[in-house]
Amino acid sequence: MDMLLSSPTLLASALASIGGEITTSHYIVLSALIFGVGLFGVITRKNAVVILMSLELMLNGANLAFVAFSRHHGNLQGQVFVFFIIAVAAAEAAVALAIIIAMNRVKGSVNLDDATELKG
Amino acid sequence: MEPLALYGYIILFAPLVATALITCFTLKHKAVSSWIAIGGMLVAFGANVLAAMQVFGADASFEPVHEIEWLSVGHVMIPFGVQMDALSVMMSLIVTGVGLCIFVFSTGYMKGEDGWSRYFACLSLFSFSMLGIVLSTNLIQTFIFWELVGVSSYALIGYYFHKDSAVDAGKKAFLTNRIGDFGMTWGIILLFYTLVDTLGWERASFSYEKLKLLYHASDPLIVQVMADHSGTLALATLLIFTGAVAKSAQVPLHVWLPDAMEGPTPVSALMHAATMVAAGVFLVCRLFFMFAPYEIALGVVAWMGGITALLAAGVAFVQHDIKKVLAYSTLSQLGYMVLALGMGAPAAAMFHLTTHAFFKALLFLGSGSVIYGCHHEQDMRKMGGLRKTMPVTFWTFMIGTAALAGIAPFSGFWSKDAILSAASVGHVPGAPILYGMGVLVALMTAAYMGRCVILTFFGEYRGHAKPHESPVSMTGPLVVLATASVFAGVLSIPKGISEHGGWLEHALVGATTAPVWFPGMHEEVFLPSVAIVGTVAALFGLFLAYMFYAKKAWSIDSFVAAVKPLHTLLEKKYYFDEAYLWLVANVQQTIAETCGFIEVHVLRRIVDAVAGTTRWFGGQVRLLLDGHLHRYVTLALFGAVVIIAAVLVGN
Amino acid sequence: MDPWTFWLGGSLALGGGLLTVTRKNAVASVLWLIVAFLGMSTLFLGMDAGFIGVLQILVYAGAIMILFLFVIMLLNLTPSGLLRMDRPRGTTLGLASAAAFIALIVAIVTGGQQWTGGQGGGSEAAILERTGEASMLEGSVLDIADQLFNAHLLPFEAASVLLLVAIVGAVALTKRKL
Amino acid sequence: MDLLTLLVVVPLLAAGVLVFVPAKAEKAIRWTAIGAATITLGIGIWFFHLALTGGEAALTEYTASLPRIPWVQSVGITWAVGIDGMSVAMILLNSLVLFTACMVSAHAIQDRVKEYFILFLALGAGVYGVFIVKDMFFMYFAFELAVVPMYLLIGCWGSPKDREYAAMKLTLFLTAGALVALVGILLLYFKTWDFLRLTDPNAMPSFHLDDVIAAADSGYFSSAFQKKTFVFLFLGFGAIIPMWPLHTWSPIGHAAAPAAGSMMHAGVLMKLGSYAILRVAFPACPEGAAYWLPWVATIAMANIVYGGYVAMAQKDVKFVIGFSSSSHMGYTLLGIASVTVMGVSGAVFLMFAHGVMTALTFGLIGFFYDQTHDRYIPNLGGLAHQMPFVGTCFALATMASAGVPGFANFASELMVMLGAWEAGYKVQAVIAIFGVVITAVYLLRALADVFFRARKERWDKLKDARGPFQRSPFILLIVVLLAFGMYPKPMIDIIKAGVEPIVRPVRRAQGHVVDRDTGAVDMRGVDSGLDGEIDTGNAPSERGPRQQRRREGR
Amino acid sequence: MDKLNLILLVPELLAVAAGIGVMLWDLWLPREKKIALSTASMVAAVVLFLSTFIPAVAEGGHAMGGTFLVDGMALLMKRAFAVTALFVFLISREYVEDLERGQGEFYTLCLLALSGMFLCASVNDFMSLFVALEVVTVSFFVLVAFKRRSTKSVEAGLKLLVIGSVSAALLLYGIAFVYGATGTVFFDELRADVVAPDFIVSTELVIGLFLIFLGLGFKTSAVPMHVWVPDVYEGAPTPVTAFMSVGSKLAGFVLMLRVLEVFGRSAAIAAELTPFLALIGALTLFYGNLGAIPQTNIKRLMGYSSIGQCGYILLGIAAAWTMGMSGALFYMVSYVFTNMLVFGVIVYVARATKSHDLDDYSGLARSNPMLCAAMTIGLLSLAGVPPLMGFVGKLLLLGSAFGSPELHWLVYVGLINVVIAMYYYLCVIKRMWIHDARSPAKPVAPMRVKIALGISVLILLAGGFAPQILEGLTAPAAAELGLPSRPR
Repeated sequence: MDMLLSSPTLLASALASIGGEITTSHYIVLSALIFGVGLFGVITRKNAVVILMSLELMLNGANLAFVAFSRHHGNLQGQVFVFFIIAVAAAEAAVALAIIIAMNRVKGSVNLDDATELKG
Repeated sequence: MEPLALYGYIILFAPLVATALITCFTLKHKAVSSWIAIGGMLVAFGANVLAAMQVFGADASFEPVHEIEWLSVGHVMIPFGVQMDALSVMMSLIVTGVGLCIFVFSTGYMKGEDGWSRYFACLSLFSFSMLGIVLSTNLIQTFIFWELVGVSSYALIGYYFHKDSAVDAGKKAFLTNRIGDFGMTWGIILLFYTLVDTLGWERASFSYEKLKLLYHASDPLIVQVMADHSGTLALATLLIFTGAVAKSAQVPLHVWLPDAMEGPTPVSALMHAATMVAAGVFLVCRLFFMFAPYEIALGVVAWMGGITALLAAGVAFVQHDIKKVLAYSTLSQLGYMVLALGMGAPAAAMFHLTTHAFFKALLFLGSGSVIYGCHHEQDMRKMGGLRKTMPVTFWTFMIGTAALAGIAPFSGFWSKDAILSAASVGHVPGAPILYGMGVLVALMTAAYMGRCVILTFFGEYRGHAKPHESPVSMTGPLVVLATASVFAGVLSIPKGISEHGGWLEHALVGATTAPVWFPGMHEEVFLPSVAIVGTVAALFGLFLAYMFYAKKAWSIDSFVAAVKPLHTLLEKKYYFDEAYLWLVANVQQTIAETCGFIEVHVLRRIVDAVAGTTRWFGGQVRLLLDGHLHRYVTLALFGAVVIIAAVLVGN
Repeated sequence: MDPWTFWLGGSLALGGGLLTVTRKNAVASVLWLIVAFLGMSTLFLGMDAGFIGVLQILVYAGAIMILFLFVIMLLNLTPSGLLRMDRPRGTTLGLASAAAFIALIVAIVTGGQQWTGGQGGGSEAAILERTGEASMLEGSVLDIADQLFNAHLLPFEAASVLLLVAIVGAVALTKRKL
Repeated sequence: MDLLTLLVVVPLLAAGVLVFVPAKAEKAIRWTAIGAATITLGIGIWFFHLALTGGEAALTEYTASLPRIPWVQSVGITWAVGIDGMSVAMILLNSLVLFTACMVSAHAIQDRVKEYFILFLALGAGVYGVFIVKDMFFMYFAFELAVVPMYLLIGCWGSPKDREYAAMKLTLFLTAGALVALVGILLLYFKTWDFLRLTDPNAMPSFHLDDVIAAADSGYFSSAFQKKTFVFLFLGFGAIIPMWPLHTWSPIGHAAAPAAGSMMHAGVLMKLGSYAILRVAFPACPEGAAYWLPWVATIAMANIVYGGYVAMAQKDVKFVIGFSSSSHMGYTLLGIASVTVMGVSGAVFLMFAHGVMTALTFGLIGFFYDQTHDRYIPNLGGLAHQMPFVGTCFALATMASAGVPGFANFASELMVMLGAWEAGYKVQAVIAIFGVVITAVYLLRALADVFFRARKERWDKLKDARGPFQRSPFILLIVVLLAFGMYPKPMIDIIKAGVEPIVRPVRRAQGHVVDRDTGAVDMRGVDSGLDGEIDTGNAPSERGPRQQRRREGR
Repeated sequence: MDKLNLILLVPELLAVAAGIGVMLWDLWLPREKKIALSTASMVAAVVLFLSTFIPAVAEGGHAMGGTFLVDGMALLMKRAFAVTALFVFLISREYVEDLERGQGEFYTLCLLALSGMFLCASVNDFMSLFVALEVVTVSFFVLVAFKRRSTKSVEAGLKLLVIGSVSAALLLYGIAFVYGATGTVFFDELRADVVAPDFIVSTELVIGLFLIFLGLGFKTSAVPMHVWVPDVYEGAPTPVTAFMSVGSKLAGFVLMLRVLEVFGRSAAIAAELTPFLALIGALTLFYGNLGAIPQTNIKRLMGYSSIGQCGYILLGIAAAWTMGMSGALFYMVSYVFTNMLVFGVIVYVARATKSHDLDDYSGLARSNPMLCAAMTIGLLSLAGVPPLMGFVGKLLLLGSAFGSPELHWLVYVGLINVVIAMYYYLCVIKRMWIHDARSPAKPVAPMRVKIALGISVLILLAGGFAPQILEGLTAPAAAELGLPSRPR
């Protein structure tokens, strides 16, 4: 837990090393930040489309991590993985947008606040 | 199996077979049922006579005990069998003989009643239970039949089950006896395991014969052990005596007996004369060897008897129900017997028990006849002058009264004299006081019986329906019992009067003797002074009754007014019922209600609260998902991080 | 690794992302997201993952985002609806969750393995044996194709099924008459 | 297939057949059920006869002739059945109660007959299962098999007022109890596996009781382990007995159930707990038992006295009997806690006697309740006028319950008291004796207020039990009670032979001398006794060695 | 290693082919004859089931250069998936018939989802794992929202989509870390690596695995990724709920087992994973079973129940030894029949009553006792009551967890939850059997469904009375997984 608590300082120290050598860790932290931004979007936005975009951001965070590790290990598996992630994201996006359109049709809105019929 | 044991089993089981036959086959056939019951009793009586001839016969070489294993676990063996010694044969003779009379009487008395077959079945069962106590070979078997007597009495007292009073009386009898049984069970177990602890498995036993051997043992070490544990053993003995207290209706567990009059009169007769109440006295006789060594035990017994005799006699004065008068007289006489036991004179007690059986059965059946003749009227104030309309009943009743009052030469005189003699020389603490009480009771007995007879048979008829004499099926037994009441005294005319006297005592010596070292064992002698005092007391009592009720020389009302508090006390029967009622209604019911409250409002609440809490949590968990997707995502992600962090920290 | 691509790409990606999730107008969000993707692409290129970098622009920025734009136009939301929709809520929750996750990752990265070189966890011998020469590999199309059609043929084929599912699904969900 | 397995198979098979009988063929359904019950009754009697003639040896031989059929091999579940004196009594009990309950329901149940008998037979099969299996898995299995049908039996055919609550409570309580016991079973299971691996490193685990007992006998189970495991087993099975204060499911369950349901519930279901304690917990955790049983004896007091007093406060006749059951089970507990052959045999015999008695009682209550639809005592009264037969039977049942001699209950309660005293639980024994007085108070009150007193016209339409079909179940049960009450020796001989090996390890754990060859348990070590002591000149007034040893043992 | 060995992929290929075939045939068929698609799908499901018995397939082995693995578990689960699909087709026939459009698409998606599940059972590297999982997930995005005119259906689809994507991101992040820690995504290599003596269990590997399990937990509805379950179960078309509650869930579990099998070989990793899985399991148990109590909608109730059931399997997974694996497999197979049985009834009751309100089940036993009996048996099996299949599975799982002393607390949690679960299942049973009927609706099931339900009941009973039959399949499959054969 103290590891978690001390992470802001660690983050600060990582940022302080701007201009220095960029390690895989930098990329991982960056990917976490991107992931976190996406997560923030998913949670705070009401517009379903924007939420989808935030999700894409989260996936991109993972992508970054893969590529960083791929580079780190010097093999291409990570890159190939990203290829698949992009493919999956595309497929997902297609279906997701379809669902959003369907939602707009039945509810006249893509506001997630209108999608609270199911609860409990 | 030798014939004697066979007789024993026949005596024991004949009434049971009758019960079974009636219950299974002849519930709808009244006449057949009664004949089966009487037949069963007759068989038992016949076998009994045969057994008596052998036991009391000249060549008394027989094996008195026959047992089979009833239950055996480990070292504990509970036998079942018959013990055919003088005491039990004597007693069973009374039970079957008097019982037979009462059975026959019942066929007349119960005419037209519903549940005739049920009545005879229960009567037979009752006889079976009583015979079981009498013939029992061991404590557990005695206890079994002890309880069965309670149960069958419950059935008989509650015979008129549509009457609340009868039902409640039955319940009361059963429960009071249960309290006694509680003590008795405790006593038996305590006794047995005390013996086991001190003498080992081999010697401890429930069997009377084996126990007697222990108590009579001359082995100094056993004597030493028994002496060392005398406190526990005396306690056990007294606990067993509790059973006798309840069954023989000694104060303070006597309350059921007067209420038991709710049953049909023949039942009262059977219960009061030969069975049930006699069981307690019989038990103490049977176990006398256990009481004898402990003065404290004997003292308690004696005092309990004396007090009962006195208290009950007092209440008998203020009763108006003819059966209640007799009931309290029974209590009083039982007190007498117990007094005799406490004084170390079991033979005298048995003697009185025998004579009492005859004359009390006679009196009860006589009262039954009176009640029957008066169209089921029991209040003496509504009787009077019956001697003309019911001559046979009157004369037999008179004989019974004379015997009860202790007028020579009726049987009651001899037995009462034996008891008073024993009391006069007794060793227990306060024996002289007890002797005085005995004499006083003799006086009172004569007085209240005089009152009863005068109110019932003399003067003018005060009732409405026309009285009539009873049929021969009822008067016949009366005559038989009257004869017995007159002559039963010969069983044990004291040696001082007759060369052949003391037969009963002699016969019972084997069964009831105390251990050899017992100092208080009383050799029965005829004490003229005692006889004179007793007779004078009885005559004075009759005189008082005559003056108050027949001649009305002295006003009963003014006398009552003079002793108002005492009268009230007697009318309220010393407030025993009230006290018990208070206990039951307040203490016991409060405990019950409290437990009921705990059950419903605490335990069930707790269980329901557990369920309720679970449900509440369920409701809360459900609220987590409120339909808003962003909360879901938060829950998922935040949850994920927290779980991971928790695991990491945990590791 | 080249720090400049990292800083440039990283700030583009992060800044674009942040703007994406905070813009009130969905169209603006899309555009900022494209910026973010460009930043990602920069990062990939900086890590010698040229193919992925290109793919990022082509597929993500090019195809997917255009699709998003289409949809947004298609939805034809009224301004009032948009206004109602674009008041963010649960900001605290969002921040907390995001912060918690980031903190977790950062804690691992900084507390555990630094990945400054050498190997991570795992069995070093095994990893060395597998990587060996491969560490020289670059993300060229040829290499990736080799991987895709040899070692990773199964997911590749599976991805085709996935795309079929997506096509059928999208059609089933949106086409007015079938 | 051996006869024991048939006991389970026959009712299940009958239930399976009933599924395919059209629901309208009610007569056929009833007769199928009764037929199955009769077959099992026959088997039950056959085993009783076997035990009667051949003694424990015949039972052991029979058990030895049965194969262990592997069921789930990798987990070590085997279908292994066996029988000893204790199970003979219980099987006979179940076969009697099942048969009579079937007879009673045959005319009492008119609604959804098919469903009823399917569930009923499943229940019966489950109970048989518990009594015959020697595999802990199947013991749990069979128990749950019995519990769940009970839910529907109470729920669908019970009295409408409280059946939902009662059924749910009963099911959840019994399930929870069984699960707690399951923890104990699993503890034993894994420990036994460890033990088995000592000899053969590749040994498979085993749920078989013989293996568990072998491990226990070898002393492999540490004292702490036994103490812990015993708590689980005892609490779990104790809730089924039901032990105070885990009893609250029981009275209301009795009250809400239909007549036959109450018969099975009170008659046999409640016996499963004490049976399982004796069957599993005693041999497997003797030291645990020795450690905890003094507490159990004290809890038994709570059962007896508290149950009795609560029964006294009840106004609903089924609740009276329900609480009386939990009071009576206190005697069972006390007998078990005594760990003497006397006390434990008494407890088992009491289980038998109480089962028969209470089945009788509930059958009778059900009989009049089906007509009055009222169980509130003040509303009833004088029913003996309208139903003399039922009244007589009820009076007899009441007497049996009150522990009147001549009925089997008396002998068993006496044995429990003797056993408790023998074990040194003197205070408890005295309280138990006093409990008989309490019992009499409320039972007689109930009897009097329901069946006696003035005739009430509103009940004039009630019909008495008529004809052999309606009467025979009651008569059968009464005859059994009387027969075993008047001459208990044969049954007790059977039971004690089965109980001795169960008691022996616990006695040993308590530090008592046990004669291994004869199986005789020397409870006090005094019996070689007096002479020896006298010869050596020891003062015989000294406290017997028993007390000393017990003091050391604690 | 390099061999394609395509014969092993026959079931998957056939599934895809069937999906495409149905889609194409749909184009030709006139509207009134579309019902033939249902029949075709059933036939396809049967064929797929049988195809797993092709000797070459049944023999097992590697394919696709080692990224595809057919072992006992894979075979068993594929059969389970095929049976599930068959059930879904059986009970969805009427539902699909009522659709105004998209019948062909429904079956196509189902079959493609099925192919994804097949793949899940056989994946042998992380990439295939991810893609196969997404095939299933994306299919269900569509299927859940398939009733596109229904607000509930679409809302459910959206919720599933968002949570699903978030969890996919988590999964990816986890995989990335594992890849970062080990440098490979191939299970075969990982299997060899983790038991290597110099293998270091780094934090990022552990966290990566945690994230992977969380991501998979989305499919298996494990806390905390379960949040979608009740809503989606309620909103989705009932046959889809049925399919999802079994197929999708078991796909997640088979992947969990696979990952555990790969990494659990190392005692050090297992020691890290066990507390995590145990904690998740306990939370899942409590969440599902407590949340189910106040439910009034049968599908929602089944959703929570589904969460609860997941907790039990997690018990076995947390125990991470052969018995737990065997128990999990046993439980999963029994879950197929149990849940399909229950949903079969739900579908036809809902057709009669037009709602999924629990109160509609009141008095059902009077109008259709057989259907009710089937439902009761299904629910009791879920509750884990003997003599039903669910009980044996539950016992194996609890027993396996009980093997390690540090998991005893988890078993206690499991046992408490058995009681809680018993309560709400009994509440449903109570309504059916004890309460009086509220609506006059008389549900009827068509003959084919009756037969299917009857067979399920028989299987549940057989699985209870003779568990050795199924256990004879799961135990070797579990033993093959290479986890220790004794509790840790």
